[in-house]
Amino acid sequence: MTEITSEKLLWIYERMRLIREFETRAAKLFAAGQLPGFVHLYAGEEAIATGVCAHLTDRDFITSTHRGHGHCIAKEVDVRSMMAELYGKEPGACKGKGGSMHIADVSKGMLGANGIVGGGGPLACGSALTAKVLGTQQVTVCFFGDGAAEQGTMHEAMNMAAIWKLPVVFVCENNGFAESTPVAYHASVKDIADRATAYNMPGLTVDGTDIFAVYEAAGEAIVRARRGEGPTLIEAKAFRYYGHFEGDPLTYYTDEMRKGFQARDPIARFRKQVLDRALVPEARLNEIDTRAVQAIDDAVAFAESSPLPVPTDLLSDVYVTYAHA
Amino acid sequence: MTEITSEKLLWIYERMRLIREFETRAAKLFAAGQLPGFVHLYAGEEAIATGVCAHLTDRDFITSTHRGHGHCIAKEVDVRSMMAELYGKEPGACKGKGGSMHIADVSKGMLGANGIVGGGGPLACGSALTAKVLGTQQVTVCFFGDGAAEQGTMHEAMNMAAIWKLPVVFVCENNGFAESTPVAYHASVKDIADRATAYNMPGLTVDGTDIFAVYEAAGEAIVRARRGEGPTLIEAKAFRYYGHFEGDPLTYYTDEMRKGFQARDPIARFRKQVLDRALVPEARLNEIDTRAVQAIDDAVAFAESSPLPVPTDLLSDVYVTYAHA
Amino acid sequence: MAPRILTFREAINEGIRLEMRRDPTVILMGEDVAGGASLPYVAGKGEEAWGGVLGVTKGLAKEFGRDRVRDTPISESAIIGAAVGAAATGLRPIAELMFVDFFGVCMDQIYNQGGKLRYMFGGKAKVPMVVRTMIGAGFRAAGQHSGSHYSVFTHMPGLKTVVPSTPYDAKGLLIAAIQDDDPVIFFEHKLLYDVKGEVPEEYYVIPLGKADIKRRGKDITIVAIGRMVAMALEAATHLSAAGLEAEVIDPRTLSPLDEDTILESVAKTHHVLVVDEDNPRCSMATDLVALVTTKVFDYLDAPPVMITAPHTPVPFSPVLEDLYIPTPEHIVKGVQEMFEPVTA
Amino acid sequence: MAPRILTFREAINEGIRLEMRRDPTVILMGEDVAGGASLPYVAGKGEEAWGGVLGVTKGLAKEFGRDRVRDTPISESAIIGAAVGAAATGLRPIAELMFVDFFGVCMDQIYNQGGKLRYMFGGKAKVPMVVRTMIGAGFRAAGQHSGSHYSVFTHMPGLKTVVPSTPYDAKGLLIAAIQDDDPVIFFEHKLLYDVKGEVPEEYYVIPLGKADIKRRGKDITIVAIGRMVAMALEAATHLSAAGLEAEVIDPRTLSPLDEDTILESVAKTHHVLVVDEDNPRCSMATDLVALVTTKVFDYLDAPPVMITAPHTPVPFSPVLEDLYIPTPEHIVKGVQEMFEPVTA
Ligand SMILES: Cc1ncc(C[n+]2csc(CCOP(=O)(O)OP(=O)(O)O)c2C)c(N)n1
Ligand SMILES: Cc1ncc(C[n+]2csc(CCOP(=O)(O)OP(=O)(O)O)c2C)c(N)n1
Ligand SMILES: [Mg+2]
Ligand SMILES: [Mg+2]
Repeated sequence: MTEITSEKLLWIYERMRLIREFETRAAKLFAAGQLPGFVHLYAGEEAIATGVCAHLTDRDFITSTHRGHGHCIAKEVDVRSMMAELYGKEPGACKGKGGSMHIADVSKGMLGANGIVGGGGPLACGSALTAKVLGTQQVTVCFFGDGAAEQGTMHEAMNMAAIWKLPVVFVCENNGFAESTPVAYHASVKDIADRATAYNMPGLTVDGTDIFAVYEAAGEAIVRARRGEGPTLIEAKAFRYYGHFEGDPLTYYTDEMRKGFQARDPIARFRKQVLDRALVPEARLNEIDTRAVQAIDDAVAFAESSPLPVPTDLLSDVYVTYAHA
Repeated sequence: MTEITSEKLLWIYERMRLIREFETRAAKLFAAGQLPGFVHLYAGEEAIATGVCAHLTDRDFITSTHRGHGHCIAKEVDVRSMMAELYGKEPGACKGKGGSMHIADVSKGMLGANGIVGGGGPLACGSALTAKVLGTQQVTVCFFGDGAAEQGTMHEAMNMAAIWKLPVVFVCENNGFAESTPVAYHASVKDIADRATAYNMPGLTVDGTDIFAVYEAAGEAIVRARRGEGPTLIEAKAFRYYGHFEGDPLTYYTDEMRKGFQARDPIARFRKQVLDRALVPEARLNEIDTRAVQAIDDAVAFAESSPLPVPTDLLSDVYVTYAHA
Repeated sequence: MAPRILTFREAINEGIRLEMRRDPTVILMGEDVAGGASLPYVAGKGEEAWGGVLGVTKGLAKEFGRDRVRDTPISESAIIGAAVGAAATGLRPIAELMFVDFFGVCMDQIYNQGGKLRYMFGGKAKVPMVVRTMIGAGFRAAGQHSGSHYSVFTHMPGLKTVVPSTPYDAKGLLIAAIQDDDPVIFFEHKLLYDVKGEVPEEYYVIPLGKADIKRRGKDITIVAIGRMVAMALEAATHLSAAGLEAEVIDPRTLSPLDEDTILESVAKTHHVLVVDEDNPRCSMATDLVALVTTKVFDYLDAPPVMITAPHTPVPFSPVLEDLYIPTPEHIVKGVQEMFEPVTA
Repeated sequence: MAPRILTFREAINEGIRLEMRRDPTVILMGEDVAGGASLPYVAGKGEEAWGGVLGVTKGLAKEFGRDRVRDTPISESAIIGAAVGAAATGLRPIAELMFVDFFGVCMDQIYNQGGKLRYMFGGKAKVPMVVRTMIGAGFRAAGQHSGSHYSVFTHMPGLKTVVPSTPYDAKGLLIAAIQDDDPVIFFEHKLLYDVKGEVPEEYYVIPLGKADIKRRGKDITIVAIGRMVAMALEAATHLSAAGLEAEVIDPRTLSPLDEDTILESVAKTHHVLVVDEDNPRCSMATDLVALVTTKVFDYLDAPPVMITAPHTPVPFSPVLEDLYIPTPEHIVKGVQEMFEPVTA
């Protein structure tokens, strides 16, 4: 197993806890009518975004999905600006204009959540092309869902990345469902990673609730990409605790399924793994738990007290140089 | 090797010869300024369309490509109506409104050449769905090029056909090039058939200049489809004698390549194979040669003497029930 | 007898259901249109789970079975293309494009295959299919789930486009669309789904290409589309109080467009204002203004007015989104300025 | 000194070449834009084979290398999306969509990603990219290779749209488009490629959003787009002989549109006719008519006239295609009817 420094472990734990707190709070706020729109929560999949992004720096890029909060937090986007965005407030990451499904922070290499399933694949080829043409060592990670695997754009992106040996890591987050449709129905293969052979790239399936498995697989793929050896397809199998979006009655979940989720909870597993092996002191984890709650409390307070956009914001930012009336 | 009746062999030979004559004549007519527009010729690939369509009846369907003449002739579309279409004449298969790239005859199950690369994949799922829902035994063959294999629509179509076990046979005509771009550059896999595993369907690569190889592979796949066992991906490797379209200077061909093509000529191979094994009398083949020339002479004469569309044809056939001015 | 009241959502469901009962070649397919019906344990409950993302097709998989009501992968090109191919070979498919905003991943199959097949084949084929799709802002669904864009489809020869504004119209127009032998794009405004209205139980057809005069008036013609019809009617009430009687025309079908009803109205009122929730450039608003000004120019006593969304994507923040959508106030103001021009 | 004459094709090639020399972040990608440059035996000859399907980009791979001039697979979504992603992270890509008719397989990346990214990100990103694409009928290329459809892109907020009509304009506008910080769709009419005109050797920029008055006149304003500009100029010559002086305006950029130049002209001539090769519904033609009639209605002495293609796909047969395309005769007839209304 790859070595992980305790510093990195604590970073991962902190990010996972922040994600979980953020999502739990978002669910409550949505139920209370505080958050408008479509909100897709990442709880249950924390080990994927964090295990992958633990290998990246601010200069590396990620593309994301409609379920993007976890990717943002793993890429160290400020949770205050994220929460303000969910509220549609002016200091939001996107000035309140994007909302949950378009949350982005290019300065952190986070190229945006994306409302179009499969939309991020081609974009990932683009940021990777920039790195390749300019000869930087930047890597791009393209997160996409199991459902997105059936979208033609992902096929095109994987083929292009392969023939151009672009520094991309394709990470398929297989949470078992595309909305209410199970992966066993919508996918013609058992493991999405089996499709890697269709692009002559390495492919592997890992347990997406096991941070160590994700970390190791992503590490190798990212090193490979940085070396100029081209893309890899990693499928991480996990689950989502919440519905497809908030408001989903989740009629397609059974009690047994829910029990299975609890048993695989990525955060509980992480705690057990690191504590059993005494990799970090429990007190440090507990501190992080507390800080995560505080950070989200703070983010909510910030969002609530932040100003709304002003009417002229409607018409700005459509173009850089063409102010439209 | 699968048995082929001599009757079938003669049918195949006749269709191959008709295709070759049709294309040779079209090239000449184009060079002489007789044929307007984009004309993409199939010469060199005759064994694919004929070897596959030898298993089909009028009730079965095919979808085609921009390089569709061969598919039409293999599906027994009338060469007179085809030639008239190339001339843009009123008795053309499409009343002169479609031209080479849209030539079709739904009554023969030929669902149209297609100007959009990869456009036929989804359509093939559709005609196969009709057969499945209505419980007929009709099979659909989807012809597509090596270049089309990189188009997202083909990915979506193959996955859909697989999960629904649709009676489709996907036939990738790998002629080595997408326009001027070689398959070794545009495809991430060595054999397009390797992509079959990405859809959990059988996949195989055959020599597309060997009619017997094509016939056998297609036969099995079509039987499988008719039995309700789902799609197959067959890659048939061949070449095209002419340029991508007429007028292409073919700067990307070398003399060696051209020599290689001659050595693999599907019609010459067929003759040798059947005569060496005395499967049909040579005289019959020679008769067919003569008849093919006559049939194309006749088609050209027909096309040339046919009337042009009348001005009101511009506005008709846009809708079934909505006459637009 | 008390009138039978249904929501817009229920009216659409009923339209599909009646046609599927009547015609065994009608099938339905799209992402989650059954919704987990593919799960054995859900099917076991005797009901599908979702019936589409906003529940419009609930109950159909149960009645018609999974062969005719098909969940699909997230493969819009394959969904629409399969509908085109099926339509050309004997079925009457209803394909769902969940949000119109996704047209960019499948437009080729819609306009280049479905829309052109008949013409390119010289009239020797037909494509009797319907694409149902959700439109409209106001749901706080942000930049990629709130567009209207029926103009893009109306622009394309070979397609018919229908935008219903009431539950009654939705049912009758949808039945007409399914029976139609041409490809029809049927736009459902997501904010209308919960709107209620009278809908008779029986089977009825509202012909495509017939506008509906939703309110009679002599002073100005307001042409409004989809959800904007209600805005126009509300504005008309205010205007009436101020002494101006607006005639509100709902084209219902954008292609073909019932030009006569609109032109006759303008010839009578001498004024026209169009309300369109879509972006303004090359839009239905400009289409309607061009129709009126090229054909009955001499009847106009004032310049035509367009009330549309601005030339921006749909913003997420509710305060901004509310500014994006045309309102009755905008309409009233537009009309008033037409009658009492502001002097600068 | 004799004027320097280039074809429209050469002017575009030169525009790209000059920008690629000036700015190392400019790259070019698309199907066959090098054209067999990926073949070792072609590269060995020191020249790429094709330079695009109609030879527009010939020589660029040779000068700038295959890292900056990239052949691509037939994957339009990946091509455009890669351009968007590259533009947002530091390059200035020029992506080729071979024929505009193929927009249906990649429109999402154009309008929903490229066009909206900046707005959805609250202005915190920019997408400096160009999509070059071929338009136009007359090539006998039939129903799926002959469209124009710039209206669809002009409709979309966030995109800029440019349709040059002369070699001179093509070079200067293309350089401006590459330098622009927003996504620009650059429409090249395939029948213009062989048209010749004066093109100075040096580097020059024609700003986006500035119309060009291609001919001065006092009696009628003709607004014409792309290849239709030449048709309008030809018509103007005929009209002049008949005593009518037409002012011919080439908007050059459709979004942003130089409204002032058009409106000032109409305020002077009191008549407007628009010529658009695209289909008529929700088109640039209706956009221009709506602009004029909503903004300078009182200046108009006659109804505006639209000369467009019909609401049909482009037919293959040359005799039909020739009827599809607007001609100088149509324009002359339209103008004459405006001045001498036919009495029924
Ligand atoms: C092109 C497109 N089609 C459909 C949708 C609607 N949609 C949003 S999320 C979703 C399911 C996505 O499933 P998956 O990729 O597995 O991601 P998950 O939601 O499970 O994270 C669908 C169908 C969309 N946003 N974009
Ligand atoms: C969507 C789309 N992209 C690009 C084109 C232009 N084009 C026409 S044929 C062709 C090459 C096709 O290659 P392949 O699929 O191998 O077929 P072949 O011509 O070799 O038979 C291209 C790029 C097109 N018609 N449609
Ligand atoms: Mg999923
Ligand atoms: Mg090929």
